[in-house]
Amino acid sequence: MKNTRDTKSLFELSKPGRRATRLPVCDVPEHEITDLLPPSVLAERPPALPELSEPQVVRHFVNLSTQNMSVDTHFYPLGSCTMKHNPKRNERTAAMPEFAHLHPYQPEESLQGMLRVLYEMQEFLSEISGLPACSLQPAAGAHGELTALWVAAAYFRDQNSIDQHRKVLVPDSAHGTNPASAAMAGFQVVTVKTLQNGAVDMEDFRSKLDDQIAVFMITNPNTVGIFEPSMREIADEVHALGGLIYLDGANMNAILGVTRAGDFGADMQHYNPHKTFSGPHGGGGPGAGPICVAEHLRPCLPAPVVSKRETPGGEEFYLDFGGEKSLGRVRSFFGNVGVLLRAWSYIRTHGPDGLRKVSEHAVLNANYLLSRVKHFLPVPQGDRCMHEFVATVAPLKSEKGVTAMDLAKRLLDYGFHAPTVYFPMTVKEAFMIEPTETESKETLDAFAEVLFRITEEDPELLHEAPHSTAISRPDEVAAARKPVMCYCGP
Amino acid sequence: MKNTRDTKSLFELSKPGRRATRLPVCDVPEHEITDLLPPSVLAERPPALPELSEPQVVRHFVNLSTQNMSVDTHFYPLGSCTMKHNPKRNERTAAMPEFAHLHPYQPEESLQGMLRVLYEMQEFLSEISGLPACSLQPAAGAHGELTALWVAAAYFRDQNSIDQHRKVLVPDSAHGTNPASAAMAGFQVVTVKTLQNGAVDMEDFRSKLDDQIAVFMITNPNTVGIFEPSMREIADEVHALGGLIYLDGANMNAILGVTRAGDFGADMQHYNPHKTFSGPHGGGGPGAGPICVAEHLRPCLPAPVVSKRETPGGEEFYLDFGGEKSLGRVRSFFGNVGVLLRAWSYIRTHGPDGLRKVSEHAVLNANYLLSRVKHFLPVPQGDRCMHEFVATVAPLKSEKGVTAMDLAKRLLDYGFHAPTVYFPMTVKEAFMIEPTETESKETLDAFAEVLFRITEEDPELLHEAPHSTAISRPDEVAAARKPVMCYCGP
Amino acid sequence: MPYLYNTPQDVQDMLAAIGAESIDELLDMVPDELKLDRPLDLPAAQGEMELEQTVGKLAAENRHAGDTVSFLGGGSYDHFIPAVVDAIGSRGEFYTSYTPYQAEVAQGNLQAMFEYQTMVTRMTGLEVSNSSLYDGGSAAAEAVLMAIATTRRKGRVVVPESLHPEYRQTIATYVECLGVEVVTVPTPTGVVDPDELRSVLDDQAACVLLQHPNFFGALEDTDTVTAATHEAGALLVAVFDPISLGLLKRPGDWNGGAENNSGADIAVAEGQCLGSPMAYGGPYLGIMACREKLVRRMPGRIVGQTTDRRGTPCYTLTLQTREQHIRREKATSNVCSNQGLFALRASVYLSLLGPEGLKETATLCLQKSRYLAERLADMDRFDLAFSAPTFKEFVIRDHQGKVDELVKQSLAAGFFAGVPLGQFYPELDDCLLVCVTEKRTKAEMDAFVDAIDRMAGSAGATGSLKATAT
Amino acid sequence: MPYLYNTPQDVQDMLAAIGAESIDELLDMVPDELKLDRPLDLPAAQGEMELEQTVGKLAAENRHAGDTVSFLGGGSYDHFIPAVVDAIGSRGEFYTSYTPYQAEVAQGNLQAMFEYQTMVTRMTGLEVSNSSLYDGGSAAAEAVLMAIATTRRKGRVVVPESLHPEYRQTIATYVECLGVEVVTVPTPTGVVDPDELRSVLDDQAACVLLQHPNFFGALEDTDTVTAATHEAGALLVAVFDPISLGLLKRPGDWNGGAENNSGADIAVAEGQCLGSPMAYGGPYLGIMACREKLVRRMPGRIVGQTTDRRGTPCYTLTLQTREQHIRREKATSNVCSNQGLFALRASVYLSLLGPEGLKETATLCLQKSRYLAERLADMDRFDLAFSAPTFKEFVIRDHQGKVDELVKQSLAAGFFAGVPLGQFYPELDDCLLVCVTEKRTKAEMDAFVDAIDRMAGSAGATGSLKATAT
Ligand SMILES: Cc1ncc(COP(=O)(O)O)c(C=O)c1O
Ligand SMILES: Cc1ncc(COP(=O)(O)O)c(C=O)c1O
Repeated sequence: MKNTRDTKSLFELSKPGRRATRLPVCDVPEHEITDLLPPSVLAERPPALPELSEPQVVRHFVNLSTQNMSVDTHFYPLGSCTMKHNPKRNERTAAMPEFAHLHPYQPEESLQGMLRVLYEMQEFLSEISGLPACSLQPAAGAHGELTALWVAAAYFRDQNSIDQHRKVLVPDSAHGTNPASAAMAGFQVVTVKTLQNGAVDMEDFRSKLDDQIAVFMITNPNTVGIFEPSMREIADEVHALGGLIYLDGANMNAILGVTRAGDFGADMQHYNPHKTFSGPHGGGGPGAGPICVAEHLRPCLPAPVVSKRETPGGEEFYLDFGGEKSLGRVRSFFGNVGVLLRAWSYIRTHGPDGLRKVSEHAVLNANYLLSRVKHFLPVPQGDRCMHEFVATVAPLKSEKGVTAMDLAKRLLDYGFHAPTVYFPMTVKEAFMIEPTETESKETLDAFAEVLFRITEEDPELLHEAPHSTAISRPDEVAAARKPVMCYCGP
Repeated sequence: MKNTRDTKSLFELSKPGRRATRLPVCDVPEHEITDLLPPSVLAERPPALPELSEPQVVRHFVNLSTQNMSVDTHFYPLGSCTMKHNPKRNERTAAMPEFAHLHPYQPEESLQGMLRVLYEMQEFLSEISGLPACSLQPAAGAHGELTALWVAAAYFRDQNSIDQHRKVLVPDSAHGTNPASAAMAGFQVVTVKTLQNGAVDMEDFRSKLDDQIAVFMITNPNTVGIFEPSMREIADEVHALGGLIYLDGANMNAILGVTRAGDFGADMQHYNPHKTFSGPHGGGGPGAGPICVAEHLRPCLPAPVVSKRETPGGEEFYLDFGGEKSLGRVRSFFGNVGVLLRAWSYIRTHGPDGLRKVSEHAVLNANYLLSRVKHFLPVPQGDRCMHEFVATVAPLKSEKGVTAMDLAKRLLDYGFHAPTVYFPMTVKEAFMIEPTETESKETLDAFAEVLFRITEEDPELLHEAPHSTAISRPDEVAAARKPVMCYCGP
Repeated sequence: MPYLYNTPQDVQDMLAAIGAESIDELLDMVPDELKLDRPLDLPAAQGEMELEQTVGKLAAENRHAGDTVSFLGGGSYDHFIPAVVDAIGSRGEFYTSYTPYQAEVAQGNLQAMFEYQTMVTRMTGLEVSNSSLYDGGSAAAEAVLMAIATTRRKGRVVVPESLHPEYRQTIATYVECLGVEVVTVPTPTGVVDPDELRSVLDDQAACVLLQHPNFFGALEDTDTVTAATHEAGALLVAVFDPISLGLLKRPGDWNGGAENNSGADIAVAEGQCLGSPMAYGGPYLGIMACREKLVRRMPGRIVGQTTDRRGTPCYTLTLQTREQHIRREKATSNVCSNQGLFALRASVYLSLLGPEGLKETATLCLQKSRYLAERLADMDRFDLAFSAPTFKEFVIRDHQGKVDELVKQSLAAGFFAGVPLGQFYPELDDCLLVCVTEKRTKAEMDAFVDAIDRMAGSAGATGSLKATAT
Repeated sequence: MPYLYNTPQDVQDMLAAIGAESIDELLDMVPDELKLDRPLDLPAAQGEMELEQTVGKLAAENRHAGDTVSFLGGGSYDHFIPAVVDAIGSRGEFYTSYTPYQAEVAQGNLQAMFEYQTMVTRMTGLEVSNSSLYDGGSAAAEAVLMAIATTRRKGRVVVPESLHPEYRQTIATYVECLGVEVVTVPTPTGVVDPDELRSVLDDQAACVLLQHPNFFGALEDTDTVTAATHEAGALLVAVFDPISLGLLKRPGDWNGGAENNSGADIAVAEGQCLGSPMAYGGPYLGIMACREKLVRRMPGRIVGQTTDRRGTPCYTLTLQTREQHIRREKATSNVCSNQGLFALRASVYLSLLGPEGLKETATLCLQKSRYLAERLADMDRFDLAFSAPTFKEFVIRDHQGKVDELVKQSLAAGFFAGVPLGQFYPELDDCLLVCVTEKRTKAEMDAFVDAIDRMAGSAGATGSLKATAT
């Protein structure tokens, strides 16, 4: 049922004179444009956008959409990305005009419902993390990391020790955003080794820890899906040297209501509400990256945060622009409110027991799948995991030349999205599987069976997989060597 | 990217104990149910509905949806069905809570916006048809036919001539709903022959016309897409005998603002707003079937209609339940208001010029496609048409054994929905093509080229077409012989 | 025009290919003397933004169940609609497709319909369901036609007054031209008196319609009525509330059901309550199920399971020889377009609720409506009009006889009080039909009672006795 | 829990397969002493229906551009959003997919991004666009980092006061830890004085940011500023309003553009105006385009066209070696999740508008805002604060200095009057930034003027002169 005609590029579909939009005639007395604006700023003609009719636009994009796999359509065990169900009720809430059509500069009295939601969200996130101060401003996980590192910088600056605390320690299994954020925040990045099972190599850690430590960025559960066994020691030793612990909260889906960053020694963390709290990924965003920090870091948070004051009539919410120590602003306007609203709706849907159940079942599903997969793909970290695990395709590669990429591509033929591959870099031919709690045992069984079948298939078949998709194995080398980044026709 | 696991039947996907819905605890003092209801009426257990989780329901239905062709995704030249673009702005309007959440028994003062839209809709339809009285009540085209015939019956009853006017004349090329409606309304159905070009065979017509005539049901433009050449004569001769002319308005897309039922002699007509006025078809409905009638038939219309009265403060809309002569009610509540709202939005979007343009381009597109198709598939009606035309596959069938069904099925492989086949029954191996105005020349060219290519393909290939779809040629005989009409498992 | 593609250049090229000078020339197939010689007299076109502003103004003239606490029922209900229903119902592949004539490219719709049919059979306890009719009222009328055709009894059909008045009116319209009489059985107690019913049943009665819970919200004596109907050789047409089946016996199980050679023969319902908006009365969903032996008399489309040429299981429209496009004037009905999208919505809704969700919903309706009934009946001003047990609706009698005022004042206070019954039953012009769904909260009901309390004259009059009693 | 699948039986079976006694045992990977020994202190769970009621109450505490006539701008705009944008943006296949790492099953997203990139290059007149950044403010900051890396000038970046204050604050945050100074050029006339600018440019200035139309709605002398910037060897970062490009020269064409070896080097914008709701400030869309030679310094994902192993043209992420997941601390930026869905919405929006629609939208903004500017300036109470020509926003000065009261009283009368500038510019605390988009009607503007007229004290005071002049 493929329709390749309407998925031609918009520019090929364009025809001069087609229109989809009709604007009203101007209802105010009109001036000549050249009377209003100097000729030097005026364009000769508007930009060469495509010229289309409404049905054409609809058919084009609807057909494009069906060329994607998505959580709504397929099992999507993309490790580290927590591709869980995106509840439709959250979409309905976010689309309400009373939220969707609020201007960021409306008077606060006209925004009390919105501000209340955001205030509650700050409280929820603080409670879940055990870190009492919260900023909702960051626009994504990486932005949250960066913001937290700026908080750290502001803190050390305030302590007059910024020149001493220059190093950010990052495990080699960490997500690429961690070192990138640290570098952007002006710190020196020091990589710490991890062991086979994903745990921090304490020897290497101690060899790199000194009084220049600013922040240790830890992912816990880490990217192979185990809970860091030396968490407490790491925190204590970093704290002893005046450093801070930052938790990359991308894996919060494993520990909601089970343990809290603040309780295991972290001073700061970000959340990925578009993972843990079911925000849709949008084909690459938007997300949000709210952070929570310990009390002593509160003054350094970016401004504004939402505060509450008692009034004769009850209570009133307002934007609090913080004091001297605030690091300032990390973006325009308040934050990715639409994403936060969905997360708020998710947390309200679950309540305390429900959130814990989410993590319990995320962990149960991952362990169950691990128990099936380990029989044909080794899982170096061992028999247990939290919300995800990392298998290795390395033996298969040396035996039959089949790579993690081959398996990933072949899975697509069977109607499964691929796991994350080649991450973390510490596991060879890494195959990182995160089933999430919103999948059934039946699906996990089917996935394990297909994956096993694939490992038995002819390597030649796998090298050329996928076979059932419209395209297969784009030439990325050519794409990067001579990049074509926009449509070059008329 | 097919996902066949989640499109298993809901009953196979069900598992005892799964829940997608959580209802609130009861906030009023509860009674024992057996204290409230006699045990004799109580079921032992609720019906055996499937037990599913929310993500499962979403994935099931989203995947099912992608197994349909639709206007949003494909060219859909299904003759007689006017598969034009369904504007998204109409959907937005109909979904507004101020319309979607109105109860039919609300006090009229709380419904003035709604009633105003419906009043305007009555006026619009009357103006477009040239027939001054309108009922919005019927639920679909066929229901409109039936209602109009009841109007006729009520009229003849009022004239005390119901026992005389027993016959309804229907051309053999008419849609099946016409004779079926006439029979349901208690009339005797008399079939009138049509000529090769689709026009009424005037000789046959005259041979069947007598003073028992109640109604002549005419489709104009007719189902082969030509404007009835003897329209005026037919109307005059029927009127002369005291009969009424009914226009099946399914083909209004050809004549908006060009000619009007009331002006060419019809006394009654229905509309298919889900065709002409862009209401989506919903996979088989809902539609609506509003009717317009001449002034002398107004008192017979079903009740209620919307009327307007002047008030000191302006004007006020109210439901008018008609008088003695009204035929009564043809359904519960007011009508398929959601469909009418979309049609209202469509008419307001177009205005008088726009509606005429719709018909102009519908006719242009059909004639253009006719000019291309006639070179390889004969079009018995000749070189010109209104909004659609009917080709015949008969020569191809006698030459190569290729049927209209074969061509239809093969088109699916090329990403086109099939035209209507085997209707009207007056054309052998009929292939009825209605492109509508919301398609491009490029699409029409591609369709004509593919259709031509198919006529040249190996007949064997065609007999087994389609080849690219998940299923091909369901066994309808087996389905009817031993019908399986529901899932039989647990 | 936003939906047209043809550019001026296209038009020229196309006309050239056709061999016509102009579009007007193409329209010359319409005789000149029949052409409209002026533009249509309609308001000028509005672009999307303008139209949205126009619509916004009209919308603002309406009050609705989202901004007014609603106790309105009577066949259209303010049940909760989960967001998933809207998400699925707004998939273009569902709502912009046609009736599944080409099964290969309509398996999505066909399977969804098949699943719908299955759920309807499971809810009704009958063997066959079609894939929808227009609405509850016309479904009831079609059931009557089916019964007449099946029994070949053209004398009369029997409808109790406790059947929805608009359904009765619709049935009257459908049978009038066929010369069939509609006999109305009075229900002064709010439910059918089986003896009264028996007195009008004879061998010319094609069927009895029984709504349960009935229009007054009350529960009928389904077993006795079913038995009496079958004794007379007539068919029993059940009119049910799908939500009530979370608690109540299925129509197919009435009077012992199939095992007892009894139960409803045909069951029809208004399916709006299953995930569709009230939308001022339509489009809704006509549900119809029947015994297997009646299937060839059934109106409407039916989806069947079969296999394709490669043996793959699949779905297709079946038993089409019942239908108008094959059988023309001999068809079981003229219905063509049905309510596919709303059957889909009902499927999604029921999939989300499941058996337990349906039961909980029904239970909440029952408990909450009972609460409000008790609170209102406690007031001096009101009494319950009938004593039969009720499900989610009940009738109160206003001793002051000021139902219209009550409705008006309630509206001013933010409530849709209910449906005044005088419009349908002159003898009940002091009565109001009040409905409470699972959406209503105790706080809303208490506020409603308080609001009535504050209305001028709500106290006093007939009430002194009760006032002392409480 | 509505989103979980595992039944009690499932749990048992799965634990058996794992070889664990209980789920708690699985959680024992977390050391006991770190476990939370109490339930989280959060409000109890709410089912969908209850939650919708809760949300409804919160929603009712907000006023919004749908119920209040809005003249708010300053970087977030109430432009019209066609229904098609919502229809496409709510397709599950778009919004529930991840970043297109598996190109074979993400061609829909990849192609949409490629088309987006193409439209951005065509709008800006620059050769390369990425596939989005977070928002306008952080995009501006990322452009600054790019400029610093490209020019290797770590001394300073130059921002005029007419650049959005929140963008300036964001830039300050981004560069603070890098030891780069932010030099702010005052703009007392509402636009940049090129001489003033030249006075701060030297060989340590990495870039100049120029917003046009600027934060005050005024048009800058783009050619001169661009020339001055390039003379100093710095990069020119344009901050543009995408809607304005229906009329205004593209940033890449400033000062003669590429042919003159000039024009903006990098252009960034807030893309919210292109079909995304204001949503109290986010999520929005950071647009960024640059000259081809800068592409390897560009942050964010880029989609490229290539062919697959069978030679079929297709799309894939490209130049990934700039990115954090490959280059880690050496990456051009840390950005990972971007704003894909909003880039998609922008594409749909621009596809619907086309060149003429964009031009008409821009023209309506221009004409209507000029109308309101004139009407307000005609009042005794106000004058225009600046004389430079404006596009869709303008600044009025309240001679009474009662801006906060004006805003408050306007709200009571049903208007969002504008953005008080005192919060950003203490010296402009008697000024209000007023925005008029194509959505505003003459009737609304006249009503606004009337409402102000009726406010206590709007007449009199400074106004007598003007009053006689009219
Ligand atoms: C472990 C980890 N940290 C950080 C991030 C960055 O989050 P975002 O994409 O929201 O910037 C991710 C996202 O993939 C991640 O998996
Ligand atoms: C010519 C004609 N008449 C009547 C109808 C019946 O309309 P509906 O399906 O709305 O009942 C149709 C629909 O297919 C038709 O094509």
